[in-house]
Amino acid sequence: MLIAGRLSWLVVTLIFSAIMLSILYLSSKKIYVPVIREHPGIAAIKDAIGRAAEMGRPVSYSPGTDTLYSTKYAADTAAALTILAYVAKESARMGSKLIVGISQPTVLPVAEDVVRTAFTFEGKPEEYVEEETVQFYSPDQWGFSSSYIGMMYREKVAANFLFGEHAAEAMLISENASTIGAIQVAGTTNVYQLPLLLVTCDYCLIGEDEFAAAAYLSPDPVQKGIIFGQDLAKLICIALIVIGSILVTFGSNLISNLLKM
Amino acid sequence: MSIVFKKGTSVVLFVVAMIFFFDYFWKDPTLQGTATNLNNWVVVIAAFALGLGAYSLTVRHVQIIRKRGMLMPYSIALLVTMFTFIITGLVTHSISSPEYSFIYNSIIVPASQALYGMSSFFIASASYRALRAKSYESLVCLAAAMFILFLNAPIFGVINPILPSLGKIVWDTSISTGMRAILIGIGIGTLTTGLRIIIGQDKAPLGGGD
Amino acid sequence: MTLRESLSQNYKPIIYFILFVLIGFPLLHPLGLPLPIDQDCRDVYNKIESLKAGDVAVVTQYIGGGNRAELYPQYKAVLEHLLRKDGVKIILEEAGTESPIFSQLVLQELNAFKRKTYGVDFVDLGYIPGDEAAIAGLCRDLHALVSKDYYGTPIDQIPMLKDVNTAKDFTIVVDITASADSQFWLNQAYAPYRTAIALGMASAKVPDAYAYYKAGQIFGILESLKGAAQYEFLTGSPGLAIIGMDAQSLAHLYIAFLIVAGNVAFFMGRKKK
Amino acid sequence: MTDIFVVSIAAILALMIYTILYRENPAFRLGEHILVGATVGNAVVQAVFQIQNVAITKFQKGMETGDVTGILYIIAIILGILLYFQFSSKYRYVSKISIALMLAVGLSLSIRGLISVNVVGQIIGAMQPLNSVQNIVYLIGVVCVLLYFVYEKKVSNIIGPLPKIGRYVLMMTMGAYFANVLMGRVSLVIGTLNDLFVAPAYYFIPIALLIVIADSLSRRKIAGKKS
Repeated sequence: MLIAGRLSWLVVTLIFSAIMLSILYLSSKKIYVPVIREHPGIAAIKDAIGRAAEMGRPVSYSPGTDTLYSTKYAADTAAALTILAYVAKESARMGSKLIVGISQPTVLPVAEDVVRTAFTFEGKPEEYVEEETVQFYSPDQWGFSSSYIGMMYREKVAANFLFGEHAAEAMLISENASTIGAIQVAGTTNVYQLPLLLVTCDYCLIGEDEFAAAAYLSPDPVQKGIIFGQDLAKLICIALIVIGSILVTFGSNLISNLLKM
Repeated sequence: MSIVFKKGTSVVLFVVAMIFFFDYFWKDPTLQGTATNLNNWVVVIAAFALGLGAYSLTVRHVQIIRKRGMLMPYSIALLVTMFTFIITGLVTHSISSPEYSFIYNSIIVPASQALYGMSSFFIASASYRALRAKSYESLVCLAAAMFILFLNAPIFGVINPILPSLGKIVWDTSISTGMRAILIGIGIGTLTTGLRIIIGQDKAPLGGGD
Repeated sequence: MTLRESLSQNYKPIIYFILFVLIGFPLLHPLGLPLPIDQDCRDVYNKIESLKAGDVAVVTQYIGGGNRAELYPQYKAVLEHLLRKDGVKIILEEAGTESPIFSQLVLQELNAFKRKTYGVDFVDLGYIPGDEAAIAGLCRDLHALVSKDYYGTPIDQIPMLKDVNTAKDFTIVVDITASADSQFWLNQAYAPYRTAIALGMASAKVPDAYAYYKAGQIFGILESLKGAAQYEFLTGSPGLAIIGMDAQSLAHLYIAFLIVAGNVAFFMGRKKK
Repeated sequence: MTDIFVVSIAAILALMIYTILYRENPAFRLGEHILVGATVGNAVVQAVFQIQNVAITKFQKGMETGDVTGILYIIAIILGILLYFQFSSKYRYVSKISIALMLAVGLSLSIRGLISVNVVGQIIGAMQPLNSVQNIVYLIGVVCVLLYFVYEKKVSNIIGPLPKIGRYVLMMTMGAYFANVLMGRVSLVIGTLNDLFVAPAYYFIPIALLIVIADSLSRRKIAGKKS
């Protein structure tokens, strides 16, 4: 039996998924390959790693303080791990030392694998030091942030990346990193921390920018097509809002009633 | 053997996701029961994962102590505190026993509160360092911040009653506009990322290549 | 290295130290800066002031270590006001595992057990696990969900709860929280039963609450420490929040000054170049 | 007596943590390591209880009463143990089954919640009658910010300058939120200071300040000699 009030969810999810998957199919068959603009955040990441390599100082990365199974930020953590793969590859290629600080134990094995694989891929498996390249701190946000800050000071990091979900500790980490003089690129979907990161970091991926950046980093260029699906879904939302507002002005609650079904 | 597990991983990812999707809109006791079970299991698996973390942390600090590095005394302090907590917890067999509450309240509570509160100091330095009118965009950002300060602190209303009402206007117009759009975007982005992982296009969140 | 050079490189500790003094000083020597009252706070006060004997007020909270400084003064101020109203029945409920400690603390600090009779004028239901499901249960059938109060007394033996069954019987609900459970009360109590709800929020969540207030779904908001201070002022029992407000005012003034100073330094630096 | 002890330890620890505002130093380092040890220890204790009181107890009860839900907890325990294949470079793929399960649960629950709350809920919330200037401005604002997040080149060419407006709206929202956080965070400092302004805790404040001042003076001297 269909649960009341969930029909709209089902329809929206189905339509959006169908759009995204069909665009993906079209682009993988080379029938229609959308042109996606390179995200400025990705260039910012590259520049920061390059500068760290020039200065001979390490790069630090945090994939967030939430778990893989978080009911709100799972995708955020996943995107952070995809971006970690890129950062690991770039820093191995450019020859700067990478330190990954981990808060959640469930993220630890994945992050270790990601970095190990990336280093092997770049032909530098010896650069990966067990328990040293990927460091576990504490599942508690304050335990984690104090350790991360301490690490940044002691290692004198030149670039710091904060992706994934960060709660109130984000500001602590980013402002301390700026004291050290590190270039920072951050991204989160936690809307309460976004303003703080936007002000304190050199470059900030706002909300879905992070997801788009993760998709953009797929090794196979045609698969970036899914980002266009994301755009189309957004355009549908805009259409719904505009039509809905016009209808409401004339006294009809049609759209909002449909969405409440 | 390995191929079974590798295929199994993708199957688990897809099937479990489908169970949760169907459970959301379709009322069925078996489905609901399965979803609840899976959800409960995940918490147990995560509890096991902590062993990995604690192991990694212990190994790193034991290495530091072995090498007699600069951080040796601190690593000793870390391990001692960690084992004090573990032993107290396991011996008293409760996290609400007086002994456990004592160490919890005298170490974790004040240190966490101190760190949390410290962010107000960082807001101060960030306001000085980063809220600068380098472009029109940052000018808008800075002006909005200023007006909200006028709104929130009673003293500005005393200086000039217009200041808080200006703040109120900025507040009313800005606060839900931008956030609403960001939230919609995040919802759609989550779907994109989720789909990419569930259909097996993005393998990094599982640990990368084979 | 001259003093000037070292200052321009290492200015942060000075900024921090001044802020530390500005926050610390008013705590030791309250300045008594004036405090205008917001309408959403006055609405909460007026509604509670208008309660009559026999009305039921549910005060629920999700106070924990991190948000204690903001929310606890609100909780205390609201309860102080409710305890003054004769014949109003107060039901306390907690949504977080740590929260019951704060209910016990506030009852002790307000001397509630001597001023009123437990079980007749007020009751503490304790922590009810289950998030939205728990609130739904509480609103649908209180007696079915809760069997014992915080002290282990069976609910059926508590006289004041005899006629209280569903959210229809709650005259007002005051939810003091920093988490999403304010939304739960709107879904479970306001939507089906039109129970009057007020929210006491931590500052990060005030925007959410404000949207509900504008839509008329809640009758008032206590906005962070500011709301608590205003409420203390309205009830005429000054406490921690009012003293804290002096520190707030100075801190905000200081930040505004820093923003201006930062920009002056920026433009001066550019001119030199 | 124990009260004085707790207050003192708490005050010293809080002050040690606060010294990071001055610079990274041994006091902060000690506080940092103690906090990490304590929080990890705390997490381990809770995890042990989780496994013991939830998984194992329910499994045992299930075995006694034949309750399937209880018996099935054995799967969770096995999956948890599988995680430890992480240590073997040869059989590491085994642990990925458990990770896939966690990820699948997290992602599907996020999609469930975020599509209904963030997308559907916010669209409903955004629809307001266009009968006042404020509401019209509001609608334009929401649409422009949404358009700011468009990445496809052809679409961006069509919508022209709208994303730029969106960017300005976004910056305004961010500035407003940034300033709004301040009040909450200052309240927390007030909380900490209230704990510090209690005997015997306040004796430690001047001591801490003196140490910091002495250190900064000595560092200036060293720096002066070097230059």
